[in-house]
Formats: sequence, structure tokens, C-alpha cells
Amino acid sequence: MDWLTPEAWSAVVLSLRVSLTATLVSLPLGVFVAHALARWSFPGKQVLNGLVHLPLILPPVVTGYLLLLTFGRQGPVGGFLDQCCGIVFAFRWTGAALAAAVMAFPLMVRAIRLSIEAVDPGLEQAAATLGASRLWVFATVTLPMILPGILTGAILAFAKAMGEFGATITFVSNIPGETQTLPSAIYAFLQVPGGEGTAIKLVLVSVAVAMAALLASEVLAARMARRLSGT
Amino acid sequence: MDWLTPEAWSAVVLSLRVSLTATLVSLPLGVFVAHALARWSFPGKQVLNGLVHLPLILPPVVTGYLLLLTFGRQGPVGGFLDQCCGIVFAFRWTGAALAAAVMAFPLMVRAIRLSIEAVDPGLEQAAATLGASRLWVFATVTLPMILPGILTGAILAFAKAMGEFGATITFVSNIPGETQTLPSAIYAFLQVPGGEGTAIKLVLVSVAVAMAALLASEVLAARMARRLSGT
Amino acid sequence: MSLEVAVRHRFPGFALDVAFTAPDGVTALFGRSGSGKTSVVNAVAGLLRPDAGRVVARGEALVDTGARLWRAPHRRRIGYVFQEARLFPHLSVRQNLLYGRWFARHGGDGPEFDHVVDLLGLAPLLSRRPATLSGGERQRVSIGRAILSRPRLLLMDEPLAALDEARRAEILPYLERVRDEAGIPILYVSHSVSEVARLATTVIVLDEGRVLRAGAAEDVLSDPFSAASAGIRGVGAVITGRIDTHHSDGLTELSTSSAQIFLPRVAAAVGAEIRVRIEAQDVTLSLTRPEGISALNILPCEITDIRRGEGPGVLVRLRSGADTLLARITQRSAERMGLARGTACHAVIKTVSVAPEDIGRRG
Amino acid sequence: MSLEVAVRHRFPGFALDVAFTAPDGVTALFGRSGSGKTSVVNAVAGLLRPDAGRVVARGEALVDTGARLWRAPHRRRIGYVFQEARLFPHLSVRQNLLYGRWFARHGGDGPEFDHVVDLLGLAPLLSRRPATLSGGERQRVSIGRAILSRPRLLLMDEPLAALDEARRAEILPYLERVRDEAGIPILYVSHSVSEVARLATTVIVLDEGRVLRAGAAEDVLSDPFSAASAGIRGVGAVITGRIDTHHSDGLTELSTSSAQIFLPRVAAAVGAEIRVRIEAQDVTLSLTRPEGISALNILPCEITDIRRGEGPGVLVRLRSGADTLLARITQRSAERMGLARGTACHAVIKTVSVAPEDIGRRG
Amino acid sequence: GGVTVFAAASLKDAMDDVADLWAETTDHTAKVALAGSSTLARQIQHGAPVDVFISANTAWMDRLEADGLIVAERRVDLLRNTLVLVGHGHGDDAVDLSDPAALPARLGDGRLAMALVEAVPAGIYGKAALQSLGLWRTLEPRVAQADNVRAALALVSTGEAPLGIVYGTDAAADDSVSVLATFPEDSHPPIVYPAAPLADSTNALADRFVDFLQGPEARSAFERQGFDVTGG
Ligand SMILES: Nc1ncnc2c1ncn2[C@@H]1O[C@H](COP(=O)(O)OP(=O)(O)OP(=O)(O)O)[C@@H](O)[C@H]1O
Ligand SMILES: Nc1ncnc2c1ncn2[C@@H]1O[C@H](COP(=O)(O)OP(=O)(O)OP(=O)(O)O)[C@@H](O)[C@H]1O
Ligand code: MOO
Ligand SMILES: [Mg+2]
Ligand SMILES: [Mg+2]
Repeated sequence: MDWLTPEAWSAVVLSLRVSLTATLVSLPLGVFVAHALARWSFPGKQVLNGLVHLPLILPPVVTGYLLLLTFGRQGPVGGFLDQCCGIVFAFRWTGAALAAAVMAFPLMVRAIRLSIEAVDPGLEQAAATLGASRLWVFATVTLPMILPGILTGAILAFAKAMGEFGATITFVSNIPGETQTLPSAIYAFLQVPGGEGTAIKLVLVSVAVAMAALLASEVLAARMARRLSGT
Repeated sequence: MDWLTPEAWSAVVLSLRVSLTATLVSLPLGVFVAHALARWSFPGKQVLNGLVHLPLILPPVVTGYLLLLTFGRQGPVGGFLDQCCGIVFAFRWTGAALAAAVMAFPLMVRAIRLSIEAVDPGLEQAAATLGASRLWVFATVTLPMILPGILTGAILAFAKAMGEFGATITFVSNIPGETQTLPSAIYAFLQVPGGEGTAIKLVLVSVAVAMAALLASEVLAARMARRLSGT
Repeated sequence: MSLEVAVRHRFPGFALDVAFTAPDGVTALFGRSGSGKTSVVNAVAGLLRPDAGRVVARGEALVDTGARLWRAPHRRRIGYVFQEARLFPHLSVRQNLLYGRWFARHGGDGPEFDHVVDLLGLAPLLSRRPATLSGGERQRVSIGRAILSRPRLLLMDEPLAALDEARRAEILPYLERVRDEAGIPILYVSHSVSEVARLATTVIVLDEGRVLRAGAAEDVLSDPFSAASAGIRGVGAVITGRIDTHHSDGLTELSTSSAQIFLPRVAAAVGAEIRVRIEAQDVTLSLTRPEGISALNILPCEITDIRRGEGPGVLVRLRSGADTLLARITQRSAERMGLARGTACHAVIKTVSVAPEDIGRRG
Repeated sequence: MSLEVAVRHRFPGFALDVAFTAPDGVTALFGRSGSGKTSVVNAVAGLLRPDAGRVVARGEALVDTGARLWRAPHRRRIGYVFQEARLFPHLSVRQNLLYGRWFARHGGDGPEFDHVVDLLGLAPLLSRRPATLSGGERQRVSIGRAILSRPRLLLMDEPLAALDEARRAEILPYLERVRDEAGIPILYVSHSVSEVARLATTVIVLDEGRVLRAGAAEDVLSDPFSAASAGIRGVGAVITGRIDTHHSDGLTELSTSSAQIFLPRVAAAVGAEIRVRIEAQDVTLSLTRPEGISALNILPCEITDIRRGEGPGVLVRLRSGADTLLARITQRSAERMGLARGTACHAVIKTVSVAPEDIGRRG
Repeated sequence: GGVTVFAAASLKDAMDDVADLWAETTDHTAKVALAGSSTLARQIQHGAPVDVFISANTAWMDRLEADGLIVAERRVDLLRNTLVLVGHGHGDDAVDLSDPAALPARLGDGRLAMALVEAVPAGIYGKAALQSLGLWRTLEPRVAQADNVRAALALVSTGEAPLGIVYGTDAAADDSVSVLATFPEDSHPPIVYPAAPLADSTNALADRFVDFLQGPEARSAFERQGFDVTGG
């Protein structure tokens, strides 16, 4: 397809990979944190809550910079992960995924938490009387009932990841084929006079992908709702 | 307080004003759109849904650019609003609020929509049998029951508005005292060598404000939950 | 013609096809679990949009799929006591009770708040929220909420199921008054024969989504077959009488078409016509007029029919003056006593076996 | 010693302070709406953490606030039929029913799935989801779910309230079998005297959060005062007898300590000991042995006590052999017949007035 | 009254000083809005209420001039900057840019931090310089592009990238990097910051401010930040 340059295409593919990875990998943690915030009480709960929201509050550039300081190869966590397990984020697509995941995390957690809070505790109690431990109650009652919330959280995270720019470029910069996501490419084209044409093409690709995901999630959610209402 | 320069202070104040305005003004629309998406079916529903999510998907710079094209003084909507009602967004703090509201809108709508979907339709039916029209059912049953969702939506929107940078600076630029929000100020300080110190101070202010709002919302939400569980 | 219902609706795996006419007063919907009672009530309330059908209340069409007419639930002025309470969790008990008042701008004073609260024993709960109420408390609030909304038609889906018998005995006369004084027709779902016998003018028996039997309460409840299929054990007949005297020992004397009978004090004025339901199993038959026996009521009768009922019993239909009585006795007794159609005998009925909830004013 | 309960808990506006011991078999919790029944059950289930107290089931402490002991609900192996069903909306009926099985890895076969499904009439519903079930259907699934979880203790909070009488009559014998065969103690909340009289070995009457009366079912249900305060109208006594013969006309002949009596066919073997509850209002007293009367059961008695009950009635306590009987008659009759303590008389009881649900095997 | 100035973000410190000086000497205020040159230029295209524009490159100023949005005859090349190679930390030997092997060797398998090479001025200049030195082909796969010069510098100062190409002004102010080489002036197009009053501005102060920018007070402010003041 010569409608887009090969470089642009590789940005599209990379963005998809980054967004999907960011969403899927952070989902379990998101569910866990949302559950903790919704149902448990523990010291430091408000600190955790604040931490989760931080990427929403901070300008993306600052988040990116903090990521660089923490997860860069010279950073405490980044250095440790590199040495112990060979996990490197700096200048890798994994770093872009990390940045996207961090930026999307507050949205994901909030959506999931909201659905957890809407689950009738009476049903969880019923499951407990039937012999289900807290973990099983969660897995067999709470989790299936919050699927719409998880779906919402995931789709918000995916969309956010598709559009994330500031933190990503600050953290992993823009290496074509490795860390150049769609938004970085779009940004670059917008910086030069006359670059709007290509930028718009990329924007359209990005929108098309996200809209497809959105539509799919709506269909899925409708099916879930229908199952619950029993028809 | 000479801990911050007057210019920085004015950015703090402006950011607060912008974020509060963006949140409060868009809230009714957010509730309306969320209700439409959750409970009605109409042609073009998926288009509306997509539109709402667009600012999440697009890189903020693109959103800002589109706002500039649409709501700028030369844009179709901006020009019309200017002539008919004297409402100007371009390069005004109102424009910053518009940008923040647009960027935060998908978060707000999603949270509210999720809570609307969790309301038992049986209760709405009960209200209808007691004589409440659709509007009254919404006002007296649905709305009070989704307050936690509205609160979540509002706090997400506020936090997002406090951190919004890309769309804002692209749409209304970075004019001190008029459109220079906290994130724009932070950005400016980060552009020059040695500006990190001031930038960090501003980041701290921003975080403090947002955390205070977050904490307040948690307290409020807990009180609501306690009221519903009747203790 | 108070309420005409004719609805057809298909659920996956269940078909509803019901038509009946309910005159003024209380119409009871009877039927086994899953027979379609709630579905019918929902169709009247406008919560179920039937595939086809017509519902007309007091001459006004609420639905008419033929004429593409559909009146929204909130414009039907109904009071609906749901099978599962459905209280508003964000409102206090008081606010729940007053909810319908808000929208009841139309004339008529309606019942008094304080009175309903007293009757349902809700005074100590007014400032509480539904989440902390017990099952029965919730149900009582739900009844109050429906009544206080000044409805033109009351729909009650097992309103007393969660209540103890003493509480039922307090609420029943009130529902009777609602029926009589306010003249509000009531569609009443219940599994309790005594409730139904006391309140209902008309009984509709549903079975698997169809009307099995419909008619005057007296007739339907006296028919052992329709009653049994509705899951009713307490077959009985309803006789009418006029109050003669209220005695000082707590008894009320009544003249029926055949004899004077005594009942526990009836809350109605001398001269009032009342309906008394007498369960077939409470009637003992005697060939001679028994003496030295504690039962006060002995009615001379003639046997008009004997049918085998379920189990080892036979159901004896008796004429006593203008009234019909039913007696359920063992086949063994019937044979031993040589009972047959036309046999003259005496029906012995204990005064106390007529429970207060089986006595109602003629509705 | 099957279940010891002693709990104290304060809700705003309501104080629970209850202590009782429930032997094996069925223990019924009686009491008016809001008297604290569900709260007690919740404390046993571990859903209410009492301010202070101890719950010991079969020798094993579930809570002991003194010893800071707390066993989590899922480790209590209870089957709880909630007052409001609480089915899992995301699971099919079949999955709801099997939910507890998942976690019941401990020995014992437990009841058979197919059997429970048949009994509760759930076969056509197995693939449905709870949202589309009728009220009674939901309740039945909830009962099945609890029973199928192979509990060591069953808690049932008005399990049959939403069911028609025919369905109740089917389920009751099954609960009886659960009680007897599986030997599972049951804590049973119900407003229905006949249910309780049939099932319960022990009755606890609650009033405003305290135990008003506790004891053997026979004793408590025969006591008009405790019963009345629990909102019970149907006062009665329980007599025991041994089955002699099953007659071909559908009657079962029984020998009690004073006479032979006839009942509708009892589902128990010849020689079995059974309990029969006879409602006080179903007993007619006669000074002479009546003849030519349809009632088959005539027991010679002696009056041991006469008390004024509520209303115009008196409650007569009778000794008939080793059994106690209660008769409720009008004061007027008592005076007219000159009844007094020590008077010899005959208790006349119609066979058919003993409802099947009032006959139970000795639990 | 006062002037509103759109200035490339990299001029922040200098423009802060200039604005203060302007206020002192004229009793008028100067509001300086800082953002990327492209952002500012586009806003000017859409009617931003601004009096003076200072761009970080000529491309956007040329575009505005072609659109007739600036007063072309008053356009000046205000400042110049140098392009340098920086390394993380201190004590490293200088890199000889004339040796085509030196820079790649020093880089090793590390990354060379630059601003976006197709989009952001500092990156465009850097790419041109590397091309003219014959190093671009070798180094291109190793380049990490940041969205602005400061972000590129941050990559070097945190040590994430061993080397980077930034403006001389940026390098001078950052303690955790050292200048390893300065790119020859002829290896890239002149690094020029043009300034001009805007055609749409009715503010009489606009011209005065452009003059002021070239005056001695502003000149010393710019020089303090390490700029090369060429205009005037
Ligand atoms: N969380 C609570 N806060 C305040 N009061 C409460 C709370 N929970 C229960 N109560 C009160 O405690 C009393 C006992 O409640 P409980 O549910 O045990 O009653 P119950 O005997 O089961 O009644 P019912 O037959 O109506 O179901 C009720 O008056 C109820 O309102
Ligand atoms: N949405 C639905 N989809 C499929 N079946 C349904 C649906 N709604 C109701 N039914 C079925 O229709 C039948 C009638 O339901 P309905 O609620 O009217 O019964 P009911 O007579 O009120 O019973 P109960 O006494 O148990 O409350 C039931 O078998 C029920 O399962
Ligand atoms: O902010 Mo600039 O346009 O990279 O100097
Ligand atoms: Mg029903
Ligand atoms: Mg209860």
C-alpha cells in the first residue's frame, strides 16, 4: 500500500503493538488495584489512590521525565530490572508500552473500581456462604459481574495508549521502527510547514483503528448486558 | 508568598479556574450524553460514541489543532459564536477551559455511563408507576443513584484538566496571565537550562491541588456510600 | 366494567395468552409459581409491552396494540406493590412513602400519611434508609408507598407474603377499606386463599400462561378442581348474612338465609351485609342435631352433590337456605353415615374456626 | 448439642440480645416482622459480626468474641437460603445450583442434582438466567443451591414464602428428609405455623431482639401467649402416635396414648412414630360421645386448664392419655356447657382438618 | 498597554530578562508566550492576537512572510546559536569531528540524542551537520529523537544516551554534560532566530519592541544566555 510510507506503516504497527501490550499487561494489575481501592481498607490507601492518579494530573512530559529517571537504564528500577532479568525499557518499544500503560492506568482503574463498587455485596456474601473463599468469590462472582467495567477500562486504556505522545517521546524518544508510535510520527509531521497532509493520513489511520476497537467493545458490552438480562 | 513568582502564581490560579470551569460546565452535557449512550437507542449513536472518544485517541496536539481550526476566530464555529454572542475562545482562558473540557470529556462520560448502566431498571420502573415521567425518573432516581459515578467523572475530568497541556497550548497558546496554565508554565520552565527547580515547584503545586480534590472526592464518595447502606 | 385485560406475549419458553374482565372491587390472580401472574400485572402497569393485546381500565384504554395505542406507565396512575419491594435506596423511608405524592397533583385527598404510617407500623422507621430494613419492613413500606400515591388502580403482587399473620390481620381490613371507600379496583396476586377469599370479588386462576377459570370469588373458590390446580388446599364456600346483634361476650350474631349463626366480633354495623368464608374442612356433618357440643352454629342443610376430592376425602355440596356450603369429610364417614344426594343433615361449624381474615364486608 | 447461639449487637435504633441452644433437627425462629430473625441467622452465617457473642455449631466455635475467634463465612459450611434469593445473575440456573459443589470438596455424596431439580420443578429452567425467572422460581433455585452445597448446617429465611401451597406441600417432605437422613440441623425462619409445627423440633420466639420463649415445638406452639406475641393465630398442640394400619380408603390409623385416630394417608411405615399437630380451633368439645357425625376421631379427655384467649374465645387445655390437646371454643359455649377444670368430655376432631403439612415424622 | 510576544520556547530565560528590561525602560509590559515555533506560527495563521514573533528557525518565518502575516521589511535575524556535541558527565576527551570514525566509536552501542531530525530545528540542523560530515548514514540507526532540544539534552544528562547534539546555549547551562565538540558553522545552515512584528498588529509598540530586541539591553540579556547576537 503506497498510500502511506513504509515508515508510517511501521509506526501504525508499532502503535498497535504498544497499545495492545500496554492494555493487556496492565489489566490484571488494574483490576487488582481497583479491587483494593474499592473494597479493602489498609494504611496508605489514599497514597496509592493518589499515585494511581498522578499520571493524569501531571503534564505528560513530566511523567515521561519521571519514567526516564526511574526506569531508565541509569534509574534505580530500570537498572535493577536490566541486571536481574535483562528487562530494558529505555529506547525500546517496551518502554513505549510502559509509558502508555502508566498514562492509561488511572482511567482503567477508575472504570473498574466504579463497577466493583456497583456489585451487590449480598451476592458476594451468598458466594461465601456457599464455600467460596475471598479469592474464589472474586474470581467467580465479582470478576464476571464487572466485565463491562473491565471492558470499559480496557477500551479507555487502549484509546489513550493509541493517542499517548508526551510521556512516550520523553521517555523512549522517537526511533523509527523501534519507538516511533503514531502520535510521534504525527507530531513530527506537524512541526514542519506543509506536513499536515501526511499527518492527517496518520490521524485517520489512528482514528480508524481506535474506532474499530470501540465498536467491537460496544458490541461485546451489549452482548454481556443481554446475557445478564437473560435474553 | 515569594516561594513562587507572581507569574507562576497566576498560572496556578488560572489552572484552577480553567479546570473548575471545564469540569462544571461540561458536567451537565456529560451526564446527558452518558445517559443517551447508556439508555437510549437512536441512529448515529455509535457516531456520537466515537466522537466523544476522539480526544482520547488523537494526540493532544492534533485535538488542539482541530480546536484551533474549528473554534479559532477564523474557524466556522468560533466565527459564528463570536458574531452572534460575542463568545470568543481563541487565545482566551475560556479556550483553555474548552480544550480541557474536550480532552476530559471521554473520561467523564465513560465513568457516568458506567454508573447509569449499573442502576437497576426495576427502580426506574417503580418510579414510573408512581407517576414520574422519564425526566422526573431521571432527576429523582437515576441521578441521585449515579452520584458516585458523576463524582468519579468530575474528579477524573478535573485531574485531567489540571494536567492537560498539548491541546491547550496548541489551541490557545501560552500567554502569561491569560492562557498560561500550570502545565504550560511547567513546559516553559523545562525548555531552559536550570528551569527544573521552578518546574518542580509548579509540579508540586499541581499535584497538591489535584490530590486535595481527590481526597475530598473520596471523603464525599464514602459519605454517599454510607448513606446508601444506611448507617 | 373496571378492567379489561387481553394480552398475548411470547417469552422464550413461555407463552402468555390471557383475557379476562375484572369488575370493580378486588380481582385475585391465582396460580402456581411461574404461571404468569406477575407478567399479567406488568402488562397492566405498562412494564411489559405485550406482543398483542388490549388493556382498558375504567373505560380508558392503556394499551391497544391494534390501535397502536400505548400509554406510558407514569400516565397510568397505578399503585404497584412489587413482589420484591423495589424501594429507592437513596431515599429515607419517609421520602419513599411520599414519592408518589409528588406526582399526584390530580384531585382527591387520598389516604392520610399518618394513618398509613400507623397502620403499617412504620413510625419508628421513617428516617431510616431501605438498606437497613428487615424483609417485612421493606414490604410494608412498599405497600404504603403504593397506597399513598393516590392511584386509580392498585396492583399488588404478593404484598403480604413476607409478613407475619398478626401484621396481615391488621393490614387486610385496611385494604378492604381502600377497596370500599376509595373505590379503587385492585388486582391482587396471592397464594393465600384466606386473603383472597376475604378481599376478592373476582378470582382468575392462571395456569401456564392461560386463564384456567375466572369468575366470582364464591364460585371459583368453591370449585375444588379449579382451586386445586391453582395450588390451593383450603377449599371453601362463601355465605352471606346480615348482622343482627353484637353480643357483649365478643360474638356477633348473624342471620343467614337458613339460620342464626355466631361469629367472633365483626367490625361492621348492625344491618350490614357481610361475606363469610367457611372452609370445607371446618364443616362437620351430623345426621341429627347434636346436643351438648361446643360448636355454636348448626345449620340445617340438604346435600346437593357429593364428589370425590383429592385423597381419602369427599367434597359434599350442601344447600342451606339460599346459600351453598361445602364440607370435606372422609369417604369412610360418608359411607358409614349413608350420605347421598338429597340427604337432609346438619352442618356443624365452630364459631372460632371462622378466622377474622375470613370475614369480609361485601365488596 | 447442635447449635449454641449467644449474640449481642447494636444497630442504631435496634438492639439484638439473643441466646439459645438448638438441639439437632429443625429449630424454628418465630417472631414479628423486624424482631431480629434475619439478624440472628446472619450472625450464624458469619455475615453479621456481632459486638459480642459466641456461636458454636456441633461443638465447633464459629465466633467467640471473648476468645477473639472468627471463622470466615466460607469456612462455615452452611447452606443459606436468603430471604431475597440472591441468585448470581451472570450464571445460568444450572450453574447457580452447582455453585456450592465446586467448593464442597469434603466427603459425603450430598443430595443428587437430578433429584433436587425434579423436586423443585427446575428442569425447564436449567439453562435460563435468573433475571427472567418469576419470584417463586427464583426462590426455588435458591433453595436448591443451598441444599446442593452439601452444608453441615442449613439456614433458611422464609424459604417458602413466595411459593404456592401445592409447591410447599411438595417441598416440605423433602426438607423433612434432609433433616432426618442427612442429619443436618436447620435454622428455619417462617411465619407459617403449620410449616414450623411440621418441621421444627425446637421453637425460638423472638420479640424486639430478645428471646421471648424457647423450647420444644410442642410446648411453645401450645402456649397461646408466646404464640400470639409471635404473630401466630393458629395455636395448636402436637400429639404423637404410632402407625397401626394403612387402610385402603386412603386413611391411616394411628394409636395414640388414649384412642385410635384416623388421618389422611401418612407417608411412613407401619410402626413409625409420628407427630401430628392439631389446631386448637379444629377441636370441638362434646359432653357426651356424639353419634351419627362425620368426624371420625373422638378422644376422651379431661380438662386441665381453661384460659381466656384473645377475643371471645377461651383456650381449653385437655389431657387425653399422655398427650396434651388444646381446644379453642367460645366463652359462650364454655359457659353453656359448664366446662371447668376437671370436667370429663370428648374432643371431636375431623380427619380432614389435619392438613398433610401438619403431619410430620418425629425429627 | 503592552506587547504580546510569541517566542520559541528555547528563548525562555532570555525573554524573561528582556521583558523585565522592557518594562523598566518603557513602562510597558511584555507578555511572552512560549511554545514550539510551529505551534506559534500556526496560531498566528489562525489570527492569534500577537504583536511580535520570534521563531527558532527560518522555515516558519518564511511561511508567515509568504502568507503576508508579518511586516517583511521589519524582519530581522535576531540571534544565532551554535550546535555542539555533548557527552554525559565530565572528563571525557573531546571528539574530533573531522575523523569519521571518532564519533561512532565513542558512541559505541549507545544512542545519540537529538531533537526530531525532520521536524524540530535543532534536529534538522544536526542532521544537516552529520550529513555534511559524512556521518549520517552510519549514525542514523543510532539516533534517538526527542520532541525538543531540552528533551534530547535530558537524555544525555540522565546518562540514558552517552552523546547528544544540542544548541550551545543548552549545553552551557547543564552541569551534568560537557561539550565534546562544536559543529563547524559551515556544516549546517546558519542557526538563526528571526524576529518580526506582525502585519495584523495595530499595536504601535510592536515596532518599538523589535527595535528594543536589537538594542544594547536586550543584547546583553541574550548574550548572558550564550546566544550570538548578530542582528541590528
Ligand atoms: N444496619 C442496620 N441499621 C439499623 N437497623 C437495622 C440494621 N439492620 C437491621 N436493622 C433493624 O433490626 C431489626 C431486625 O431486623 P431483621 O432483619 O433481623 O428482622 P426480621 O426478624 O428478619 O424481620 P422480617 O420478618 O421483617 O424479615 C429491624 O427492625 C431492622 O430494621
Ligand atoms: N424475560 C423472560 N424470558 C423468559 N421467560 C420469562 C421471562 N419473564 C418471565 N418468564 C417466564 O414466564 C413465566 C411467568 O412468569 P411470572 O413472573 O409472570 O410468574 P408468576 O406467576 O408471577 O410466578 P411466581 O408466583 O413464582 O412469582 C415464568 O416461567 C418465567 O420464568
Ligand atoms: O522550541 Mo523550539 O522551536 O525546538 O526552539
Ligand atoms: Mg410473580
Ligand atoms: Mg428477615
